[in-house]
Amino acid sequence: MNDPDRLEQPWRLWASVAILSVFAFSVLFGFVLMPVMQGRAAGIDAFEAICRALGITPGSPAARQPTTNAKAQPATRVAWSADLLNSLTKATAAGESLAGSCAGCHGRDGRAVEVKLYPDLAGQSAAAIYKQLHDFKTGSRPSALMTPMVQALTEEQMVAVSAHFAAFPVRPIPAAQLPAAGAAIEGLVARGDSGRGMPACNACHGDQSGGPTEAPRLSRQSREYLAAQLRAFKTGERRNDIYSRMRSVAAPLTESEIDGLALFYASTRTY
Amino acid sequence: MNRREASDEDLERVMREVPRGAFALAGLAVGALLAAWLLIYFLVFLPRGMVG
Amino acid sequence: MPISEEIIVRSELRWAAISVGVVSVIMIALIYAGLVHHINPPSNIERIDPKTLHLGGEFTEANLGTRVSGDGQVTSRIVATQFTFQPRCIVLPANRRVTLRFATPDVIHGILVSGTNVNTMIVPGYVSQVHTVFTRTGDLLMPCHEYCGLGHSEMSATVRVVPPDEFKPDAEGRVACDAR
Amino acid sequence: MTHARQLTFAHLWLAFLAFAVALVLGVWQMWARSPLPAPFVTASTYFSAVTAHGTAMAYVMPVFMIMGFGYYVAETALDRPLPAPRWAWSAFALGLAGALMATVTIFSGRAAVLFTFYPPLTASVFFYLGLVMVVAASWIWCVLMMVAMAQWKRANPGRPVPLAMFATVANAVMWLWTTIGVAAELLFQVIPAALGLKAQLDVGLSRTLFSWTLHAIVYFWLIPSYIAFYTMVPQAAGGRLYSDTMGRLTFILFLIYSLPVGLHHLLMDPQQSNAFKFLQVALTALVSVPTLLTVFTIGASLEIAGRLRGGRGLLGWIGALPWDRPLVLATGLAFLMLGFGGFGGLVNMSYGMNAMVHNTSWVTAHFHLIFGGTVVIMYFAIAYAIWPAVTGRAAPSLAAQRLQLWLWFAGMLVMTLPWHYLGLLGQWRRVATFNYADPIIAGWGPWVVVSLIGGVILLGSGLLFVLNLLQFNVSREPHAAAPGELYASAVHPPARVPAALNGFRLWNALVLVLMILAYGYPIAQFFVGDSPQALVHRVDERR
Repeated sequence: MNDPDRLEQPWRLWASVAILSVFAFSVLFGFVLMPVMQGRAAGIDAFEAICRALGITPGSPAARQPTTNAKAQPATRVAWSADLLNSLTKATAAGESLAGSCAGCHGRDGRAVEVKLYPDLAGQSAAAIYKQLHDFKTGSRPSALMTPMVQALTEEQMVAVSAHFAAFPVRPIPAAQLPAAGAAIEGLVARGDSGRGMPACNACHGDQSGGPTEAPRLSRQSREYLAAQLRAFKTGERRNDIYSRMRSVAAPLTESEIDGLALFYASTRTY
Repeated sequence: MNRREASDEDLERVMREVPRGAFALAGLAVGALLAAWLLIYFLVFLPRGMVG
Repeated sequence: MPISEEIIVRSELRWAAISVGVVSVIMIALIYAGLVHHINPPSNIERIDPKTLHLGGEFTEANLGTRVSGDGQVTSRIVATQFTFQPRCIVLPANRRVTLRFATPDVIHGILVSGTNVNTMIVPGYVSQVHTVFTRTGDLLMPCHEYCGLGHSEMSATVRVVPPDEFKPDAEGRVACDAR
Repeated sequence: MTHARQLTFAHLWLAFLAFAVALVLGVWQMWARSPLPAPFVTASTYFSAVTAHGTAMAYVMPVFMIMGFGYYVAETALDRPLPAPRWAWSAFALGLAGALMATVTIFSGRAAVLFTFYPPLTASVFFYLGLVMVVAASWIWCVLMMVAMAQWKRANPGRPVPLAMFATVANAVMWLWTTIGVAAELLFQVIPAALGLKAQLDVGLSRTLFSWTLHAIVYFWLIPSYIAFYTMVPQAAGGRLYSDTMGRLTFILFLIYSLPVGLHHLLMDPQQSNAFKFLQVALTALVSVPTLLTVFTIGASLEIAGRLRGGRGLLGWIGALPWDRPLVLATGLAFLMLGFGGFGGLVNMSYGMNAMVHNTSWVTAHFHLIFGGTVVIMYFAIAYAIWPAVTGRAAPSLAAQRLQLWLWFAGMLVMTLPWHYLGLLGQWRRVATFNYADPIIAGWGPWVVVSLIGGVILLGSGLLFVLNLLQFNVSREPHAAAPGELYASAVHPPARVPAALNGFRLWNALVLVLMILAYGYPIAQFFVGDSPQALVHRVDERR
């Protein structure tokens, strides 16, 4: 009785029996019986039902898969990839030589010559610049000015010019001392408005947001340019934002909020 | 606060009863648990309909 | 010595048998729900590349929302993205089998529809699919219930369940909230 | 003080400090979610606070509590000095440095990814490195616990390891298995992404790896409470442990069944299949067995105590128990909360039924009752029970300790019962604010306020707990009893036990088999074909 080996045997036996029986039960019901019987009711053959239960083929064993003949109608043709994002981090000589043709409006160092009309590119995220160039070119964001400009650019050239301007420092000081935007606007920036389903602007455009890849930085752009873009999103005139991320936010904004937000970002240092 | 060791006779005496009370208590608790689960299952879960 | 160890172990085993019985009742109830009501967790292992989701097929912007296909299947396609649903409102008929299909181009999201068993995670790389039948009509909440970034709290949509006779697809089989 | 006593003192204070901070943040978060206007709320502050609350409560507090308590048990239950105290202090320093690093990163707003990480969101790498350091510290502790038991067995051949130590080592072994999942996720996916070495990662895989950890971690937190139930509570109540064998078996069952069940956290996920979800749900159902065994065994042990104190009748022994003793009172309250929390958990794990409650306040209520209820109230009681031996002074006021425990119980129920109801109505988790203007959400408002009141009671109780421990410093009465008196003997103290109940070799083999069966294919599927990758979204981006 006190022989250790004999004391061990029942433990090993019962532990293994218990575990194997639970496993057998699960396989019988979860892998076979439930999917097969669900499949039979839904008109799916037993083999397919088991494949679906195991995740080898998509779909539920209990329902038909919906079909689609949808045609692609993308809002933008930009698709991010790890390689593309990586190449956008590298400023090259090619970018510098191409940038000459942009300097007439956006400045040699990425600071726009007429801020009310053209955005600053200095310090902008390279992904944001690239996305807009690409959209101008494909017509996702039609522009009488920009679409012809970028038509000749290749993929590599758009990457190079984006990386080039992104490397410049942001405009250092405001052009003129601007009034404060007020607490309500700052609330929209930091908290959003759950009543209107509006996330905080910071959720995408903040410095540490974890938001969409192509979200641009907004600080130091001119009030006029920012307000014009917000209005374009609000009216749907501009619609190259992926899955209406900006249109859905801009739509419920009031006119005075648009001006206030534009003022906020024009006069802020941090975002 | 008397923490003296129980004598063997005391222990033997109570062990004639134990675990009747524990059976009753644990049984009530687990019965209530199962009843509550079944209530949620029949009154909330199934009426909310199929998903899959 | 008080009663023997064997008696103690035997009463413990009897209790263990009762415990196994209790959880067996639960397992049987779950199998019943599976066999009779066809209730499964949503487990549609259907891969889709999140990086090109918006470029092709059923999840491009113009194809989202509710659509009735030629064979009468009602399917609603919804994209969850930082920090909105597209579309933000979908129309579905009551008392009829419907299928919801979700995908995301960016991070993890999730949805539930308040007061129903509709619930799924939305994981980048997969199409999440829920088949259900709505029984109550009215506007139901469909919030994002999984942390997806700083705008998560404001990410919400509406499921508008209408009586079957008010569910009127257009020529292409579409039904949208604002068209009603 | 011996080395082990000093270690216990340092570890527990660190644990309770993190706990107090997390408690304040928790109440503020409930306030933010309520219809009442709360200060400082922005998206960034809220989610940073949630990250800090979860990190402190799930990682820092329990890891240090368990380490500190383990050192105490190793010294007192084995009755020999702790091996390699220098290693133990190094582990403490490592864990402290890691906890501080993570804390600073969170509060600088660069880690708003919550304690469950949610890749492809990635925080600053210092957040993850800090947590890795905390976990690495606990690994050193695991090895020390196993060494202590091995040394004792060598010195006492053929004798059964004392139950408290056996259970502590069971927890150490389980924790080593448990952390494999999250360690793999962090080291191979998230940290390379945070460092910028990877621009994309497989989210399905990362969720599956995290689920490996996510259930067993709860048992890691829970086992010290069970150690108290089996070894300290029968003694405090003046009885005997009903069955030493069942105690061992329970801890073994936790070791083998708490691991291959993590997919029940992914029941609503699209990247795992019905079949494997069902398999793990069946295994999850079995995890309730050791818990139900404990309810019975501890019930019987307390029945012995109650009858020895003159209790009669089928249930009359309950009233005869010494409820004035904090450890006994805490046990009663812990079992009540375990009942509520276990009920919620049974609903959660119920396969398709999970759809009814997934990611609603129901789940929050469930794990607050299990962790905040059963686990933490026993941590309080353990601290009260060992503090006299650790500090060498007698408790100044048992009444204050009882009040604190009652407040904790009341607060927990007031907080979590409305959460269950709101969860069924569809109130979802992890949001900073609700739109109370919505007609459906407006009805939730009063219940949210009730739960906030519960949170305030919990905060009061937590602060009273810290105060009660500080009271030992002003107490002048020296503590007399030897620490060995903490542990109960069994009705039949085991003379010898089979090796299966005195070590973990057989059970480790079974865990391996079960993990291969339960997690083998669910993980392998991500290495078959073209598993989709998602782009990293950096929360600490500097432009």
